[in-house]
Amino acid sequence: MAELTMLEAITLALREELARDPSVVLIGEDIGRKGGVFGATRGLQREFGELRVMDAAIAEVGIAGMAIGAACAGLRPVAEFQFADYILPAFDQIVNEAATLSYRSNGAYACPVVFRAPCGAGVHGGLYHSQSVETFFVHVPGLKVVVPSNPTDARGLLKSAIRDDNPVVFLEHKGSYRRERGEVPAGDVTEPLGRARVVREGSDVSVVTYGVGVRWAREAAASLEAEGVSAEIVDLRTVHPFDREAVARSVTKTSRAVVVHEANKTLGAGAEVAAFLAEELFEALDAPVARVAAKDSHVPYALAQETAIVPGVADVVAAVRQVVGF
Amino acid sequence: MAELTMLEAITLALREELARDPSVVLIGEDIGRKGGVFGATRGLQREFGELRVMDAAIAEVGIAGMAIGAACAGLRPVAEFQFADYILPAFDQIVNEAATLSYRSNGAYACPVVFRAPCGAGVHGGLYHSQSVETFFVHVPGLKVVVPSNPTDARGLLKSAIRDDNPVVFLEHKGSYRRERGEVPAGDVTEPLGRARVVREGSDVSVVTYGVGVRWAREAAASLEAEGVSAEIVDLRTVHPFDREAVARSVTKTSRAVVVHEANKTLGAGAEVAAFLAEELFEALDAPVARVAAKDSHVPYALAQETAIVPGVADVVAAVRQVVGF
Amino acid sequence: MLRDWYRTMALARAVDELMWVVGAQGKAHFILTSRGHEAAQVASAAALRPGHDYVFTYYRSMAAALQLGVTPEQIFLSVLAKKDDPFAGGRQLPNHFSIPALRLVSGSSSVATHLPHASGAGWAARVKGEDFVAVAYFGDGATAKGEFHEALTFAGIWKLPVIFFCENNGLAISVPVHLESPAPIWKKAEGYGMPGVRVDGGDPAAVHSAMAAAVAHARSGEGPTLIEAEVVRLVAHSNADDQSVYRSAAELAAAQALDPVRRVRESLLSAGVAEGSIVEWEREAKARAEAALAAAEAAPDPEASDARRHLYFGDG
Amino acid sequence: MLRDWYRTMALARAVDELMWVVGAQGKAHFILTSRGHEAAQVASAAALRPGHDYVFTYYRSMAAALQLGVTPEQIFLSVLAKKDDPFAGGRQLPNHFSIPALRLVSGSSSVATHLPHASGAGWAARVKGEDFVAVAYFGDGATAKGEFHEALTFAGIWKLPVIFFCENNGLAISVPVHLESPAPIWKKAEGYGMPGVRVDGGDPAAVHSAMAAAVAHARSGEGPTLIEAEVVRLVAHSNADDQSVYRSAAELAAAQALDPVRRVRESLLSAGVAEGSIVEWEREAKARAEAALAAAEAAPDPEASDARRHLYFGDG
Ligand SMILES: Cc1ncc(C[n+]2csc(CCOP(=O)(O)OP(=O)(O)O)c2C)c(N)n1
Ligand SMILES: Cc1ncc(C[n+]2csc(CCOP(=O)(O)OP(=O)(O)O)c2C)c(N)n1
Ligand SMILES: [Mg+2]
Ligand SMILES: [Mg+2]
Repeated sequence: MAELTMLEAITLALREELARDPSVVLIGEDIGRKGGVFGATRGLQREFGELRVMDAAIAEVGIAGMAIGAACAGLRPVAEFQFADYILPAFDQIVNEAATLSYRSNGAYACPVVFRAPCGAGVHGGLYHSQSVETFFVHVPGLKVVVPSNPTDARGLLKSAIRDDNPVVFLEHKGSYRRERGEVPAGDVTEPLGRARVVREGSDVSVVTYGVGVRWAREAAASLEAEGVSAEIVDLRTVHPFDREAVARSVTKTSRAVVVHEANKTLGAGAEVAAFLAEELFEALDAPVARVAAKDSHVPYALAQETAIVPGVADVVAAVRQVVGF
Repeated sequence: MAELTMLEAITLALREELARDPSVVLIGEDIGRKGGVFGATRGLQREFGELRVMDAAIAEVGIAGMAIGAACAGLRPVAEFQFADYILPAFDQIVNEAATLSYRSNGAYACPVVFRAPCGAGVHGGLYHSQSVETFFVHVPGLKVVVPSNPTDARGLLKSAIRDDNPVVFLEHKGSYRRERGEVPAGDVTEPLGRARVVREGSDVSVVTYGVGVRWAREAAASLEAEGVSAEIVDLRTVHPFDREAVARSVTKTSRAVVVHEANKTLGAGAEVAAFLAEELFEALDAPVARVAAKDSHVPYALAQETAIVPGVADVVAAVRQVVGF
Repeated sequence: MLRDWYRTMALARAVDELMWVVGAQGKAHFILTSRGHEAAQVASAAALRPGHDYVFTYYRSMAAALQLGVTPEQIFLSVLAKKDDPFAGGRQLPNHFSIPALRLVSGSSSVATHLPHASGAGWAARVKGEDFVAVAYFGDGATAKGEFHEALTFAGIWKLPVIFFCENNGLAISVPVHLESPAPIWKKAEGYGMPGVRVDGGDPAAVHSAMAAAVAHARSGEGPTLIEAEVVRLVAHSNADDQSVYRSAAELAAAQALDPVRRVRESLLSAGVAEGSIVEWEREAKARAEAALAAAEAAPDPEASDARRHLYFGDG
Repeated sequence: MLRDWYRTMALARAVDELMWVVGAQGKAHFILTSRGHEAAQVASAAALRPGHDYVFTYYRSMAAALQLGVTPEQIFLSVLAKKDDPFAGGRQLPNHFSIPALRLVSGSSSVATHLPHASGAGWAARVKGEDFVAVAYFGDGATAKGEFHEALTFAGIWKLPVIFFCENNGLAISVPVHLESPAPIWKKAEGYGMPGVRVDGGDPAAVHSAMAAAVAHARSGEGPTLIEAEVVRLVAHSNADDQSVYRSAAELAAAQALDPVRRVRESLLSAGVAEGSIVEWEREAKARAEAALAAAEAAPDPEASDARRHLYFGDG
């Protein structure tokens, strides 16, 4: 099939699932006539109608609640939050309502809802168009959190998320929307939730990451290669529950680990990976687990300051050097 | 001064600050005529009037927002959420509004608001009267998170939180309200935010904890003493930003660490402590960092099941034995 | 019809009174009650098609649940947090009604969070082209929450088949309704472009006709309705609450004077129903409640080993 | 009075047009606009006491900000995210107005979250026994959010001195107002027990008298008011938006026909003001905007080393 950007792959996944299953519906602000502020839903309202691709009022609690209630009545809604920063008003609905439905009904009710949101910085959007919010959902039992790093995964994981009977928070790095392009397989191909993928084999250090961090890791690994450092890259893909076996397998092999994400460091998702390694792989580790993350700050608008807060390739290279040189 | 329960110490702190500073106000559901569902504000509306001790409508977003706006106009509000489980509707106001105000106004506006809530399980309240929510706030720059373990700290820390110019999430374990009693010093005594306290000296292992975990740690340490194991207990008191120096000092001394809290394990506050130790004290550690926490679940109502999810003294003892025996 | 309703109300009252006894005995930890709301709940639920219409109840909806087909046995299994509690397997507080076959949807304990869920179910009806309606039951205090606003906003914009049924008992735990809403609740409807109706919640006939009209309106595609039923709370908010702190004896007496069970009983008498048969129905109700409790007490408790079951749907 | 308002409107328009040029040149990344809202903003802000009343603006409030005492220099410092941007030191998107001396309170970029803040400031006025009022400016789309409901609920219950000023331009980015609110916005006021007023946002005199009445009402302790000003959005939502996708040429032409700057200009002419002086004011406005831009361009950028400053108040 043709080469697609990650954004096009997401639109494709939504169109395919809408066409495949009449119970799939979309709801979100500006997703209809405008096709979404990033264009992820472009053309879908014309194709599937305004009831199945609903232009929502600015009411995130209601958007999440409508999706949850519709799921209780047999639909499989995909709710789009215009920016991950604006998923926070719906936090209570996602955490106290969606995440608990199966458990509190003793398994009688499923909650097949996908909560999609563009996340991440690097597009110069300031405090409210740059956030990484995965931590808030990774702590919550009953939720799944997915962050794709490339078009094939974005399409395959989104299709799986829509078909999953559990609430899934699906975070798409807006910086990857057009930058990430690649061949997307023909046919109804899905990618499994909960499975990491080793996107680069290596022997000296395991770089555990997801989303935009995968690109940083790839670029870092390429330049480290020149220094004779062989880095293995584990793309978690599903950040919660994450693939502990895959991470353990890689770190057992390399005995060194660097955890990379764009979210703030303190209690970022990397803290769980590092704590897991410190707890379960203590003897396998030949060096401290390093974390590459944002510098515990809100993301400022001014370019020089944004750059000072958000990590990148150079930080990954530095962390790997430090861990390998330990 | 007389011996007080933790609940009485909190009421005392609120009364003292209301009397001391006319800009201090309280807002919350049932805090006036009823004096709060746990009685933390009993008598205060009669003493200070219904404008300064406001019985709020059931509107947590509005309660948090009213407090933030009042702070912008010169008040020092203390907002009570009836249960920590019900602070989640206000998550956006606390994270996107309160936590960012100083930063986004370039230091021009302070946000002196305390967000109080009774947290924790063990009172047989089911999914919505048992939650530990600290993780959600520990990941957020600009917020402070305080969890007292005893009456003296509860009073002293709450007074400091009210006088602090930053938003403070103040979580009170409802199981400690009446169980924890102790002498509270006379006079206007405060306790500093951001400082941990070694509540028990020991040489073999550092138990890093806060809130109700401190009681579990004390009881565990007492029985471990009999086995010849000397446990040091570090009460973080302020969970965010936490006292890294104090934790490092203790673990450097004991070279073993067990992190204890009631919150769920995955990305609980203990994950950051463990990751910090794995990163910064790698060489000092003689054993893996163990975590004692809830078993990644919602808290069920049925007693047998609640007990199966929430940790306790026995879990701390087991974790210490394992770490010391490593 | 009024006779059947009365029998359900009497059953709800008998179960309710027994619940408090069980609570006082320490056999149940948490007690929630519908006492004073029975007429409004039974007569409104009687206008629905059980198993066809989606119903989102709240912790006070026990009488509505009985009318919709929930049994006293099931209620006591939840009160005692038993393994076979059909609503939650003992995970939830009592009276969080959930039975898929009745399209009774599990609710959390959070006030008003289920209102947008009802709007979502209404959306599903329109997407599927089916004629079920969705109903949300909630209290006066719930009307202050953003969820109330956003739920009615979506329902009003898209003319969704939803009935928002507010049981106004004048209190949110201790907070009086004038500190919860700055205006009469039924008047909020106009701001959402939907009909708003206020009825005497102690008058089953009035409640039923208001609800039947709203259901017909919704089923025929004309959109949502907000109904405010004026009811009384005859006891404390829950067994954890001491209402004497904030409610005067006079207030309580005034509420007692409006006890819907007694009011309906009197109208039956004045309608010529023989007191003997009423007393017989009441005896039956009590007997049924006691038998239900006995059955539930004999049932097994949940197993600790199942504590994490169903965290994810279909995981066991 | 109308003359002064027109001069401020012309200044706002000049700054606005220059902002878009700067954006097109790539010197500024993000452009937000008040074009079409100027009359409503200037005439309403003119009814306030700057530095005494608390004002919670939104990203479209540039004309109101100018009326309240913000300067074009300050605006361009924020547009260019300069170190001396008085609102945010370059941390925030442009036009997030914040100046303590003017009691202009920093806002986030989230829709409607500042409405409860205005209610909170109104609460502070009552606690302190001072006679300042609080104003929240927001759009039609903001009225769907729970914050709108909870803010008006608290203000209504406690009769807080707050004015909720809604600038209804018929759009929330691409979503038309009939998909944002099921009823006319001003009609929502009754559900909160407060007066609701609708005014022609292109008629400064009408806006000013409505606002002056609301301010007097609030200052004298009679409580809040909801004002809906009908305005037009003359350009795209922001420079990131392509409105041609969802807005027809006819729609745009209809909006242009209601351009408040031209409307006020015409009424000045018909009131006998010499065109020459109007042209002179417009020239001054352009010159002032250009001088402000030049000054801002010469100003220093924020330092990377300050990126984490003020995360906590008073930390440096
Ligand atoms: C979001 C939220 N906040 C607070 C509570 C605590 N709470 C439980 S019931 C209740 C009062 C509800 O009053 P109302 O809606 O009038 O219902 P009623 O009990 O009077 O029928 C409160 C405040 C809650 N359950 N959820
Ligand atoms: C909570 C939240 N959700 C979504 C957005 C994205 N957004 C920014 S402006 C806007 C439209 C606002 O429309 P309206 O309130 O009518 O104001 P207008 O721009 O038309 O003046 C949206 C959806 C946001 N900023 N905040
Ligand atoms: Mg009530
Ligand atoms: Mg608008």
